[in-house]
Amino acid sequence: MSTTALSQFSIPLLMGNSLNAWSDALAGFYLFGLPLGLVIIAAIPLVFIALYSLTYGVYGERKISAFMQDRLGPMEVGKWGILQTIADILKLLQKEDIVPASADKFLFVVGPGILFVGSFLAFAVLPFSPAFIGASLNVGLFFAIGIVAIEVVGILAAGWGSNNKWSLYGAVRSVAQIVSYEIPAAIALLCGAMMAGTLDMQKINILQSGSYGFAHFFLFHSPIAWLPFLIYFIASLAEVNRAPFDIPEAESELVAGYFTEYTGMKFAVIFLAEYGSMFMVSAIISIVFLGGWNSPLPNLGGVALNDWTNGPVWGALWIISKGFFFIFVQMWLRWTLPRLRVDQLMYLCWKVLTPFAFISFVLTAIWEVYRP
Amino acid sequence: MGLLDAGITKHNMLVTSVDNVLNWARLSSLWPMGFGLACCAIEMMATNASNYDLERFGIFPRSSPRQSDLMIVAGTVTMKMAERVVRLYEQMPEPRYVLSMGSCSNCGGPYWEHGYHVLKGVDRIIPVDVYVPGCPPRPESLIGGLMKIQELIRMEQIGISRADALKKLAEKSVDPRIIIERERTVVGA
Amino acid sequence: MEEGKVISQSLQESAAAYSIIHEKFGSAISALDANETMPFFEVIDTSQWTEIALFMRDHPKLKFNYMACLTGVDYPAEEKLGIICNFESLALFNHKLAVKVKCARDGGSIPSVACVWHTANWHEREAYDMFGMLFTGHPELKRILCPDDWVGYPLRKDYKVQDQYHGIKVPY
Amino acid sequence: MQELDTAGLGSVRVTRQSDTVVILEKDLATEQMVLAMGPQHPSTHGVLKLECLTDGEVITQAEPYLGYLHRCFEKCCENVDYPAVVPYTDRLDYLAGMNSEFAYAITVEKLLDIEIPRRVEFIRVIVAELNRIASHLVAIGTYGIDLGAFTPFLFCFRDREIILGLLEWASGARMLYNYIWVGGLAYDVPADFLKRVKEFVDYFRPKTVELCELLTKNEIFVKRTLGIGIMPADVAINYGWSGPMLRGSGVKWDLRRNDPYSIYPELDFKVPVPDGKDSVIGDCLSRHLVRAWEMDESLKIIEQCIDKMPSAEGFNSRSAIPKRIRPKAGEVYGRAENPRGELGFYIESDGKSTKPLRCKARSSCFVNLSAMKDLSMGQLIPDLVAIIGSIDIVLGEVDR
Amino acid sequence: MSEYFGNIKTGAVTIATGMGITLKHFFNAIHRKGDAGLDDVDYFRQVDGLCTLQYPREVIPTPANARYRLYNKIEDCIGCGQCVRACPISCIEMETIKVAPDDLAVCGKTSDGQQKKFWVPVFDIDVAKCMTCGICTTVCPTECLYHTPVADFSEFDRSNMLYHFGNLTRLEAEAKRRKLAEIQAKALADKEKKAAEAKLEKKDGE
Repeated sequence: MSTTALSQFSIPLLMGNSLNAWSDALAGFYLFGLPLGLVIIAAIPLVFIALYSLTYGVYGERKISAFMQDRLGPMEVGKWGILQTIADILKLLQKEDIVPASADKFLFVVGPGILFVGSFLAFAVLPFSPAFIGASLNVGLFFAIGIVAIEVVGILAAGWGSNNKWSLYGAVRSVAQIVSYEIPAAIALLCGAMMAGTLDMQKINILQSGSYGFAHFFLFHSPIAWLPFLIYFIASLAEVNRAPFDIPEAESELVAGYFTEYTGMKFAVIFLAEYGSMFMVSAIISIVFLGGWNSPLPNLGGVALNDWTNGPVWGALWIISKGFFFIFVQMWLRWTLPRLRVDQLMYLCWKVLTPFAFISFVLTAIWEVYRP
Repeated sequence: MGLLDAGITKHNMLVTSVDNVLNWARLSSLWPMGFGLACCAIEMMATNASNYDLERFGIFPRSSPRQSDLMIVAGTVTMKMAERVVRLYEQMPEPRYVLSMGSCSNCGGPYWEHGYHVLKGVDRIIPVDVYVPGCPPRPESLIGGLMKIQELIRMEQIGISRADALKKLAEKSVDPRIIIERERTVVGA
Repeated sequence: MEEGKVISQSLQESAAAYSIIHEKFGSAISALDANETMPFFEVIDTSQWTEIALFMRDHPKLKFNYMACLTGVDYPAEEKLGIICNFESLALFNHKLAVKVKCARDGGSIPSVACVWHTANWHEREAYDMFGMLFTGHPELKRILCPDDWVGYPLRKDYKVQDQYHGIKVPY
Repeated sequence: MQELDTAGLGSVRVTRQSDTVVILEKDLATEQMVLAMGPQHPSTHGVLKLECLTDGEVITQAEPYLGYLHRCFEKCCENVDYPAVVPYTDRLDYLAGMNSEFAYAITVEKLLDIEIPRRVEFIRVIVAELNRIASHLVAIGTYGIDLGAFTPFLFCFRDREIILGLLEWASGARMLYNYIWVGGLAYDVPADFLKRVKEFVDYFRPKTVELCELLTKNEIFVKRTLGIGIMPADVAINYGWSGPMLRGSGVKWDLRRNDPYSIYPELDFKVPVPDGKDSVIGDCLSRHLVRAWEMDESLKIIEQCIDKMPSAEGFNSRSAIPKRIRPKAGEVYGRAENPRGELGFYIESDGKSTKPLRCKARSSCFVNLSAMKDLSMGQLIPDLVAIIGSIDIVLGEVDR
Repeated sequence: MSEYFGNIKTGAVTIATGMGITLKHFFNAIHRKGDAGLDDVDYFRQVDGLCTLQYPREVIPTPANARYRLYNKIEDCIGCGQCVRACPISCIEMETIKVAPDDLAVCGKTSDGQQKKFWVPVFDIDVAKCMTCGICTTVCPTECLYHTPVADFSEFDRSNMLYHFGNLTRLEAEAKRRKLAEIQAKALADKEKKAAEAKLEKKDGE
């Protein structure tokens, strides 16, 4: 498989339907005996996300928030401020990189790295199209849930290493929050896994495809599927520290939370990780409940909308736009709502989301067993 | 700017154009520290708010000095506060800029004569790049002052000091008001 | 009080309130200065000030439960410092009274009424900060507006501002 | 009021019910940490410093440190003429310059015993009430920021900008007006001013409803403020609270009604106090609601003033201003209802000089803030932020 | 239990209301409010939408009586010094020289026809200090001192904010001063001479 890699490279574009064709082809691509394809597989989502983070994430957030607040948002840096984020990153690169004298040097430096790795590792198992997945694990969903927990280590390292009281508060709050919200989030995703009967992300997607488009999505699969969907969405907000659960970086309380002391590039990395994980949870929710790369359009008799809008390239488009939609909802929430208090956050997690997650778990199980 | 200062004295094309790009990045994303002291802070907030919207220029306030490039000293600095201002300034990463907003921080303002507890000008403790007069300055004047800082950054180069940049700017002296007037007439016509 | 002069309703009420205090404390307080702008009396026996204050607050017909203001004043001519307190009975009665308490300019002290009205706590600290009179019995008498190591009492009429504060030049 | 010493109890969250302190939560005492909040902190509304002793997230004790904006107002007053004090009073409570000027003007007028033209009174009330709305908008907006909602703040500032525009049109400055002079006004209002103010009132009414729905009614906002920082009425009076703070504790006390000045007795407006239905009386939400209701009342007052306004014919806004202000020897304590409470001026004149012998500003924020230590004890850090926000301090007035 | 579900319900409803409001604003962003000033009749009839003005290009007109930069029309200044006395913060510095009788025509008149009797070699306004209270402008008898609506005049150097409005250069001032001194000396001499003469006459008369 190795010698003919180049020729294989172009085929998947045409052959389309065979699962993971691109990524398998890439994985088999060796140059001078080096597994270059694996590197590319790892890099493509990262590059894509980095681009997205730059152009859509920050810029979009600024613009969306501005429009919601009757403002214009970035205007002067490039046409309509389109280069704003690039300027920000370039500037952050130039800034002096301060490591506070009293900080724990090792933890301080390593924290943002762990954070970044934690949030981007999950991209490996996200199926971006029927023909592309970084690592087609049979426990993909489990991996995605599990790997997010690494972020906690990064946040704790950053907050503790800063040797700043606000950072410490932010870190401790964040750890408590993320660890707690893992539970309802995991249970809610488990409902999805139960409906699918597999943890393989790609298979979860395939199970949701069909000629009726959105009607095959797990969200409409059972009468109570909206409940785990909602629970996971709320829990995912907390997991990525978005409002109204942004208490770890609550500006009015903790200055800037666990990254109060970070400057320059380290700060940019934290920022990037934050926007990266935002997309990650949005992608997971759209894969598990909204069909991932499946087209939501149904075949209407002779007008085979669903067939026309499915395929590797369309798939990538669908999953990205679904992800972006959820990011938009996250921003929308952020610029509307006040922030919860620490104990209310825990109340919401343990006394509202977790019981409801269990209920939805049981109901889904019953539904799956006695499905009419 | 540390190491490079000593080595580079003559500027070739490459350095200059790199400079331009880097300067463009810096001037396009000036993050000020949300550092309100007194009356002027309210005008600063008004400038950040919808009607004037500093975010148009990529300026949006950060509450941590570590992530900010610009300190807007908005309001009266008192003796008790002076040391904190210095400390906050020192916490900011290089390259950093200071904009003194309003009469009080320019020179003590209305309190210069009898205000025993008022610091008579924030430039006594930290270097100030631009002074914005007014009591309090209108949001327009604050934006004008920020644009002056941007002009200053545009003039900076690796290897030359900020004072030299100022001199260079003085040679090239362009009155922002003239630009504003010109732009306005263009838009009007 | 001058006879025959038309006095306002509020002043009459204040005078009535004063007479109750006068009955109790007699010579410890001066006569009422019944002017229209701010009727006041002075506490002559300063040591009784806290008792007068408690009496004013708790007497069922006075109920001066609200201390509006406490002002420190410097009287260089009399070589005295003083405080002026404005009281009223919030939502209960309609009388208002001001009380003046004076003490010596150097090292003088006035009994604190911070335990009677919480308002007095910070106001007395402020008066101490600005004028330098002591308030005996105050829970934590320290400077409030100026830094702790500030020299002098700024609102005294003969105040000269210090030249340097922590290495920063103070005057213009 | 029951005093509570939390020193030996460890990490205790408390709240107050009428007169007693109730322990909400009790935790094991751990190592205490000193947390210096401010003077540069996003939620201290300026340069207040709070030195908190914390046990985890619970604050055992918080001690406010002020003076970071002590601008020597009283010293300046003693060195300038009576009319020249007016610009300094603007800078006391810089969010409500008109109200501060109003308080100072009526105080000196009381000392001078002069009669003010009726139109002047009406214009004064209009501009003061406009400024009250502007000030409450800032209070409500920044309170939203304190609790994490950014958008209401910008909506508030958007509408405030219109008020500033109106006041600038009348007085020539956006924030620090020097408009209400002792004995009159700097200028009469512009020709179309009243018409535009009326239009503003019509424009603003729906905006308050929107603001209410976006922020005040929001469940998260309610949960963050309900039952937090409760202050019983009698303690509040003893602390000398005034304004929306005192009314938030259920005391119907408004100087515009209870110690009437200017033309307020002729106007019909309510003094809103919480009824305990939407909020616990005396908590942060009550104070917030009082501010929100007061904006509606101010709108009413403005409308009435415009209707009753005497004509501008033969009117000179400076006609009653004395050529040289030199009051007879005496003392006066005058006050007015500021957006933040009672702003009083104690002025002493020696009868000879054109400068006041002593001019003391009794600022509402200074007094309101003095209860901070009491309020913050046994609260969580986020609640502390909510409490500071609900006090709505302006450091310029606290430190003077 | 009903409270528990009630809470969840009110939470969901109020959050949905709030989101509805922000979404309404989001879609309203296709409109932009104009840049009319408050003295414009249509001010409150502008559409609801983005209210940002892009400052250097779009500006809300400042009202005519707006007080920003202090300016002295020195041609009209009679050097009375009222402003200097009135300024609460003494940010105006002024120096006057009496005009010699033969210079009165040179010195000229103010625009309302008042004869100027003083040269004003130094009229410095420190706009860095100025608090734009407008007290100085109200006392000015010739209305030559006024605040202009120009607000945007920031400087890199604070010394540039000391505005000089004097109508004489330093050398000219020196000359005028010398001239005045001469005249005064002459007048004094004349006076003395006259006094001496008077004395002499008196003596003579005796």
